[in-house]
Amino acid sequence: MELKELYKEIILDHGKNPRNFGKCTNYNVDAKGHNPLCGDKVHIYAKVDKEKKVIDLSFEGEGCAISLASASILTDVVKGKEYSLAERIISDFLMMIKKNDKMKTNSLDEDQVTTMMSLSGVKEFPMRVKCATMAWHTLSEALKGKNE
Amino acid sequence: MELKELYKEIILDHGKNPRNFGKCTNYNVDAKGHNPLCGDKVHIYAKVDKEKKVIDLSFEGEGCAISLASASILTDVVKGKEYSLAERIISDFLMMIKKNDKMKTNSLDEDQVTTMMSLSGVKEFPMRVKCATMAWHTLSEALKGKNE
Amino acid sequence: MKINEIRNNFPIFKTKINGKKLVYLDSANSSQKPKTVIDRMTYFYENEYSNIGRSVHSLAVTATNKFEETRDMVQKFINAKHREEIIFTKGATESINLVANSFGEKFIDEGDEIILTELEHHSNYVPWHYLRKKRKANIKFVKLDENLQINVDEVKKLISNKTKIIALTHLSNVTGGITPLKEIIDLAKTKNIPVLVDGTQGAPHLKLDMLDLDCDFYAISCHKLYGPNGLGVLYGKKKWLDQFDPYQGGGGMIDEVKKNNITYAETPTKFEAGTMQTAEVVAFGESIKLLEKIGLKRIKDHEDKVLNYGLEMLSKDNSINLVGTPKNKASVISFTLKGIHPHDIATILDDDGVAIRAGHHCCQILHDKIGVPATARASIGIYNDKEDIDILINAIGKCKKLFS
Amino acid sequence: MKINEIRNNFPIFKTKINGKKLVYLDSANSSQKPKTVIDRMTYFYENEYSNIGRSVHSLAVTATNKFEETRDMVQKFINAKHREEIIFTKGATESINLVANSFGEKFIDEGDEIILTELEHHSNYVPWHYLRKKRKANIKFVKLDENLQINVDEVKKLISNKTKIIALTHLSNVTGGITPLKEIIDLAKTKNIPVLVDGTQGAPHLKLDMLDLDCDFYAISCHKLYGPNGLGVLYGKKKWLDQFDPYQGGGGMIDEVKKNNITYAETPTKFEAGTMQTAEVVAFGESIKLLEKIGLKRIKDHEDKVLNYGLEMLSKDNSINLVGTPKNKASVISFTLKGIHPHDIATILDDDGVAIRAGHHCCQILHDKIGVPATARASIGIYNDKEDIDILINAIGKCKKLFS
Ligand SMILES: Cc1ncc(COP(=O)(O)O)c(C=O)c1O
Ligand SMILES: Cc1ncc(COP(=O)(O)O)c(C=O)c1O
Repeated sequence: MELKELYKEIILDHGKNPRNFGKCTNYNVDAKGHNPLCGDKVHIYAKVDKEKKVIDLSFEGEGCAISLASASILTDVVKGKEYSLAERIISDFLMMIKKNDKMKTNSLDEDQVTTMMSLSGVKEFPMRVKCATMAWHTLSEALKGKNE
Repeated sequence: MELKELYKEIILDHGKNPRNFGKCTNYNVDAKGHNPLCGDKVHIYAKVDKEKKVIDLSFEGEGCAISLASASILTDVVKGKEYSLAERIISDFLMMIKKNDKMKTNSLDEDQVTTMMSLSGVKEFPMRVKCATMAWHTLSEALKGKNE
Repeated sequence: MKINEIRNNFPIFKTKINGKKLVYLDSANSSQKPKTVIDRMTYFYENEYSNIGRSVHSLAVTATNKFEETRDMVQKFINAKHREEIIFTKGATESINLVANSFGEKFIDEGDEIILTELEHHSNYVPWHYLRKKRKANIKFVKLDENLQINVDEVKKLISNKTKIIALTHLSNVTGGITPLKEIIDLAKTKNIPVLVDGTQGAPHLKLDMLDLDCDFYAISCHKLYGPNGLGVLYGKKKWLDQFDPYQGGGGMIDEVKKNNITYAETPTKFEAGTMQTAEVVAFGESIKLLEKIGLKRIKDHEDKVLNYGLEMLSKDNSINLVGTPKNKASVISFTLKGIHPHDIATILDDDGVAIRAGHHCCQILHDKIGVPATARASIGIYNDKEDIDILINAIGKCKKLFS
Repeated sequence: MKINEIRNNFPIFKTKINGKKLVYLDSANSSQKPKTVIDRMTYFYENEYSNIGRSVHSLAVTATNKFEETRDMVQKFINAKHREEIIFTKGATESINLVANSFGEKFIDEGDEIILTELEHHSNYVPWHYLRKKRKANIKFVKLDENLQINVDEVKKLISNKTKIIALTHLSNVTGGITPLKEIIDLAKTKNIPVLVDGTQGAPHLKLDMLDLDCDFYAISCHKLYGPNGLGVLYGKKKWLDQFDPYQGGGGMIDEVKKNNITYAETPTKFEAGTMQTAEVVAFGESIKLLEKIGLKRIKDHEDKVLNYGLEMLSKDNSINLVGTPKNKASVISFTLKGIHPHDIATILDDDGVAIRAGHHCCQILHDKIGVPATARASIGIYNDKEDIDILINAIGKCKKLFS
């Protein structure tokens, strides 16, 4: 386990300066995630339209660098996407973390894929996997609720 | 641990043909003992008079050879004795079993002392100590109730 | 592994008892431990020890992973649908107490009925007695047939629209009788009555398949399964466990704790309060490995051979009375000997290195029924063989001589 | 035994973590085990294993004797009046659940008050929360002073004529603060209110004397006392235990079992249902022997030196914030580091072989109070020394560099 694989520049940067932090204006979907073992919390806010598109996306939360970076990256990548694409991106991300899979591009630009891939180091730190996935699970639940 | 130290002739005899078995006539004190671990039971019956003497003494019970022999020997030895002497005999017996003490004669005849001593082998069989002492404890409790 | 080599895996058999070879016929009480289990525990304490689930340092990570691996192994071993259906407890006793408590709190009201059998161990009666007292519920006991066996018809007779749960043993620790569980569970299903199986004696001898058996709860003691003591398993269907309130409260089982309220984690976590028996859980994985390596079918076949030989030999002696003669049985033989109390038998047998148990075996209801306060019990594990039976028979002969 | 030789008794320190020496600063979570304890367990399983109290064969006799010897040792170790006041449980969590359950059933009614403190571990809150819900009782939390310490005056303020029990920790697992128990217990005595002490963290560091302390209940986890996991002790005054109904029901704790009623054994037996953790109990005797051999005073002196050195070194760095500054404290240092989350600290420290814990340490009420969801905690055991602190400080430096 190489520590630098976990704490990459890009993660430290997202952790220190999380993107899309706060409540986005006129959000109409929100959901909370919580890890009772360590107290990490995330609250996701999304503005979705009738065409099932995530127009705006943001989060608030407390947690370690990994969990903040992960939520930050999530909001960055999923904002502006349609539900179905958002769900594919989320599920690809979770598969990558769990099963060492390569990320599919899913019409994301290369930069975004690289950013998501930067969280892959967490695989070697099993106790930290939840930090990296909590926000993604939370958004997935929230969209599922809307999608039915 | 020598098995023959435990199952002496005299014990086998008392176990097979317990003395004073049944309810003695006109008993006015009785008390029950019970070992929940093995199910052994003893029920002591005594006829005592105003002079605090155990005029008659008998028992009923279910149990192993050791516990039957022990109750049988108890009734044999204590019958006819005054409370105070009975208590001394019981406490001497219990000390002998627990602490390897020699039995005092306590104005008992030598035969009776030998008979009581025959139960001393039980010391080497800790799980069987309760079998050898239950009846004695039970009578002691019963007399205590009367003595106050 | 050859059957006659199994014994070599158990270090205890090097121990001499009163100078004699140990003939251990008390596995229904607790089984001996193979070297792999003991060594795994030692290795864990010497190299890997840590508390699980709470710290993020390397030792804790390893410990947590190994702990959860055993949960997966147990799930596979008993063929449960979900890993969350496996809860680690202190023993079968705690497993049953947990269900009686959490099921009772939610589903048992005044006048409701709990069906047990006359064959139950105190562990599968006392916790229900608590409920009877707390909730003013009633307990009905299924009557045994003349072979001291549980019979589906007798269960049927007791079922009413007030029956809330049926709790019964898989394999009797006195008669060795195997309960016709499938029939009883099928019957219960038609009335929507959940069934708890006390599998303490079943698990070491019978192949388990929760999906097939379809019981609602199954309780196991690991120390009778060649595993460490102080550990048990409760299998429970997720649909029940999800509804249950937690049992013991403490660290690790919470979701959020505030001054005015507390919410709880999901199953199985909500039932595993406080520091768990990590070393024991990890080592129990080795018990499962051993059993699977030998194969449960081969174990049963082997034990049946020894059992039947034992039954044959004991039956020859008409001063011996066998307690219960169920047709379908395993491992356990209880008996009485004319004129000799079981405690005396046990002490005298011990002199020859033969370890059996004497008493009511925590089945006082059954002993009341048969009208004897105590019986002698020889029970067979994977390490026993016919020679053990020969030594037993010989030692019984000595008893009779001493008392003749 | 020289203090700097103690470490050699713990095999785990041969283990390398990420290629580095193990610096184990997580003893408040669970302590490591000395070789004598591990070996005793192994020896027991390999040579003496049997279930206790039930069989009369030689193995069972030995096991029972050794088991009960440990009870005597615990009695002496904590200076309890009667050996019957020592009950073996699964851990401090079960010990507290037992009291909350059995005391609550008998003595807590609607509107009654239970006094806890803001410092309590979830183990000493969740069981009382159950009672609050079941019995419609109220829980009041003693407010901590500015050092996050429990203060007798604040306890006094909460006592009313509805107060039925006070339950509080001996030593905080977050701040290391030592509760002024004598004063609080004296106060409670004047009002006839029983006091339960959560001694999980107290027992490993402080000399215990139940006769002197005069609390009503004291809960211990053996795995934090250099003993096996899965084992705990409940000390309870006989006058209470005699009045209590039993907790879990099962084998071994009964007096007589009939179809319509059950009576129970005396204490401690009535609280020890089912097969106990025999190997663990026997091996725990070795923990006590070790602690007594070294001497609790010397242990405290040694740990205090390491603790004070740690506090001094950490205080030099003003990006570090110490959580709680009780005057009277032992073993535990919790802290936060500006701009770096405790989980990140723990992961980064682990890379240097330093094992600490990050989180709310099962004290969410306390963390709510101080307004941070998680802290980092280094806790000191008998095997730690100043070099461990140096390595810790160095590793914290690395954290800061990585995040700078
Ligand atoms: C203060 C305190 N109380 C109670 C407990 C619970 O102990 P256990 O998990 O061993 O039951 C702990 C340990 O986590 C503790 O630190
Ligand atoms: C049939 C049966 N049920 C329950 C138990 C209780 O198991 P444990 O003591 O391991 O909790 C036993 C073992 O004594 C048993 O034989």
